[in-house]
Amino acid sequence: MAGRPIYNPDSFQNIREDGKVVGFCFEMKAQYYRSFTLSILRDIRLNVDGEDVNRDDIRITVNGETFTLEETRTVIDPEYRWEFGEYAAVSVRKEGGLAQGTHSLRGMQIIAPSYMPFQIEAPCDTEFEIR
Amino acid sequence: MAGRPIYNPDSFQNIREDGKVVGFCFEMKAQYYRSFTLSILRDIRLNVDGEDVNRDDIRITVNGETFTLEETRTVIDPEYRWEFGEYAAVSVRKEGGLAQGTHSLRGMQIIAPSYMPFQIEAPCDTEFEIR
Amino acid sequence: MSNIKRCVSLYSYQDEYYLGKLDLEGCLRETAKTGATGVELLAEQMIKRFPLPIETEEFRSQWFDWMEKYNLTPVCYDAFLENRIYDNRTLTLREQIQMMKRDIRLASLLGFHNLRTLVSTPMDVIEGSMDYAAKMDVKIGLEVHAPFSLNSGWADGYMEMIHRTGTKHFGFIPDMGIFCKNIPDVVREKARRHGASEECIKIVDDAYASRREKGFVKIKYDLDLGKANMEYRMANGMKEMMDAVAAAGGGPADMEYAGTSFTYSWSEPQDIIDNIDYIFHTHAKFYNMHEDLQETAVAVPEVVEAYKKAGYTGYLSSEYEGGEHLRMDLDVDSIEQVRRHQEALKAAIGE
Amino acid sequence: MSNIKRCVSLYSYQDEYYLGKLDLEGCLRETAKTGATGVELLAEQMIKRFPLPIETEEFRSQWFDWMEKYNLTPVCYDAFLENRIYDNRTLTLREQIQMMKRDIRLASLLGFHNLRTLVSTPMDVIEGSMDYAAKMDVKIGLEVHAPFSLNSGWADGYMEMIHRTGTKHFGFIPDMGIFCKNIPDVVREKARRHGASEECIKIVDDAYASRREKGFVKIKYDLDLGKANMEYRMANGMKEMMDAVAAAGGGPADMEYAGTSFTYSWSEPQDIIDNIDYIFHTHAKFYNMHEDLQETAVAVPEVVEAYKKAGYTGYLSSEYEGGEHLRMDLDVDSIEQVRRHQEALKAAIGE
Ligand SMILES: [Mn+2]
Ligand SMILES: [Mn+2]
Repeated sequence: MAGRPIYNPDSFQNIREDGKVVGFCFEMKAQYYRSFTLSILRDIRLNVDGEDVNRDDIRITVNGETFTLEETRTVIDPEYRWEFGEYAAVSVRKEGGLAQGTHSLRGMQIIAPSYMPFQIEAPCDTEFEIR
Repeated sequence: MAGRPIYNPDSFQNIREDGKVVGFCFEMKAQYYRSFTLSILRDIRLNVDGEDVNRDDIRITVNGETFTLEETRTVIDPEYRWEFGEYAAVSVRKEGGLAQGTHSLRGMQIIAPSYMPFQIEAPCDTEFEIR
Repeated sequence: MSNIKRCVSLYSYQDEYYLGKLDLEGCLRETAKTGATGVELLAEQMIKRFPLPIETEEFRSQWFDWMEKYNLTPVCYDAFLENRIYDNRTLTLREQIQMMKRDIRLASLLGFHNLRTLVSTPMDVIEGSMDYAAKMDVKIGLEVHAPFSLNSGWADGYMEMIHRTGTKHFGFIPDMGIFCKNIPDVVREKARRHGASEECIKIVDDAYASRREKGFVKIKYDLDLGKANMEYRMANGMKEMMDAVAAAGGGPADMEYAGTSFTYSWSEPQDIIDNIDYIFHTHAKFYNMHEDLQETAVAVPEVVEAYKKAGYTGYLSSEYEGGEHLRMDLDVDSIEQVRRHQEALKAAIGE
Repeated sequence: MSNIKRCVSLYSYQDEYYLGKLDLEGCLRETAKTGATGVELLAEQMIKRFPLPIETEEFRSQWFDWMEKYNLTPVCYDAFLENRIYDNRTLTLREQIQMMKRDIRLASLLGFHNLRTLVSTPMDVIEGSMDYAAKMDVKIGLEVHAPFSLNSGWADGYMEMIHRTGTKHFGFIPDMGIFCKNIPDVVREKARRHGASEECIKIVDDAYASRREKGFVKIKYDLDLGKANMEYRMANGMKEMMDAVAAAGGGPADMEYAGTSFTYSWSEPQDIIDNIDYIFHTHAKFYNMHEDLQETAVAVPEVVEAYKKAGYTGYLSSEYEGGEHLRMDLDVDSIEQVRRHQEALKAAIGE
């Protein structure tokens, strides 16, 4: 076995709005041992095919609600905890989306549980396919 | 009568810490018709004797707890509402404080009740005495 | 004989409360003295550490003791949906519905069966709370506050929802500020104290009279209230009026008077009769009651007459809003103002 | 005969839960299968929309049905005081006490009489919650987790508070990770898989052995946990060891192994006997149980012996923490690990 899965391999896809491709998205699980409020998700860093994704272009969707990483700072409602073992959808605004074929993703989840003297950085690297 | 009082006239004083004067403070009432969480207090602007006070030097104390204006952004706890008709203490970090004598204060409270299409700016000007 | 009842919104006593002359019980005592039997509360105004006390048996028992002592009925709870409580986002629909349900529950805990909500409350939030409101026996009333009005494109959106859902737990709370024959005299007097010229005042007053005569162009439904309000002002001739004031050499006090004039409006009292099935409660807004019991701006007798014709059996709730035009320069006597207003209501109702 | 009882912390099953192989009931079922009679819960791990369900009759009735069905007793509720829930400030003392009381109440609602709190919990928050804990019949236990230890300057601060207040509702929850004879084999194996050299591994293992032999310099009490931890590491020879690893050409895997080695520590089992009056509950931390029921790092028999000598009547709660060293590369079988650990505890207790 190649280790515990982080990403939903079937989830990688471009996002279409009004017939135009405006970005791409995927589902991932939080790399911590419990759920947490989005307010302590201090960052998601993404690098696709060697190129850093702009933080402002990233959205996270939990329980049907989509937030920018700036907005998550005040999200403490139980409805929007990133549940342990559950996928959250991460989307990236990018005109034209990604080309068909294989891509490499270097991801990092950064959370700050209050009792830790430092932030926890969980690297989440993968290859994925856009069909 | 000269209008409804906003400031506690007896509250203006310099602040001493470890034998040194590190700033000044006073008490004022919120100029709205109900209490509100400090999170919607979007700004306090102060100009003393013609000089603008740096926003970072301002603190507000409610129910025994002191916050910077950056910190108030996430203060929604009922313990720290600025109660209608109650004084909050406003303090300003300023080495040496203010000289004895009369000073003029141009103040502005800015709050953003969610149902208003604009922020409410309440001018609060006064003269005061440091003894 | 009419079954219209009288209520006082404790909002009216805000100046005395601010100064520490009245506390919550004091406001209830003054309410009772006017002969009103209903009370309307802004919990966030007079209950400290909101909402914690309402969650306690101790406060609630005190509250109901007061109701009994002063022979008052809890009539309307004024809620403020603080859906932008953080400066970095608007609360999600679920968060807003949860806040609305909290307020419904708090209202119910204090014995209120009406909850006032503001025009900024998204329709989805109202719909999402209606079942809960029904369960808690609380009616959500949307305040129809100037410059909004009944019988308008804005109100039609809500009417559609009422008919589509068949709800009995959502309706309107007209604020009588929508029945201003002219700009309140306290506003005009304030402008004079602050240096407005008679010429400019006349331009503004004439423009109001002309709007009233031609009929106000009504405000549209728009989630962007600022935009809707600006369009409303422009459609009602604000620019022309401001230009005339400027041409007449208007200074800050003139400009303020001119701008403020657009926060008052006139609707036909017939609107009450047309919509009576959806009116559960009423803010009897007023600005200045003279010793002879005349309100010079709000058409009290005409509007009460419409309520009587319509067979209204709810409360008219005195909501004094003149203090804000006095308190910068003068003393405010809300207690006397409310007393006079209640007398005027009593006479108009014909008790 | 000993009265020591056995418990499982559901934390142990996190890998199966993450993969969807076990849900909350599944974890309880597996716990029961091991012969344990107690259960320890991280509500924020396995109760979705925390804390909402705990506030509902429906969930609580389900929970107690499960307790009966699987013959389990709620033993310890693991709380996380999220006092930096916003990134722009630390919650005020009152906000923190309120959060602590919330957790105490939630624990109590689910039948727990012990609540685990973390070393980052300010003393004032504990003191401010103690009366409420007493009222709710919940004991607050401070987890003594490596690199902290009993019989230390750090623990003395809490002892002073216990004696000053005379509280019976605050004490310690030792985590057996403080009784590591050496670095867990799963950690060493991971380092090897990731390319660590035998030479560097030996440097790190020898350094650990030397610390154990000389006795660990204990960590101090400091509100700045990061600072206290760094001082602790330096006082225990981290720099010298890191230099040696670097001199031996250590790469990332070697460096990681070296750094990680400071998260394990050794205390004398006598510490348990000395502090037994203040120990209500215990995390029986383990990293890898072999088929022959040997844990190569944690001194299970020696520590259990100390508990027996001390006359402990609480629970030893299996807390499996080996999965994190496997899951990047290998399958994790927490169910089998916990089963073996419970067998080992049973044998050590002498049931
Ligand atoms: Mn009103
Ligand atoms: Mn532990």
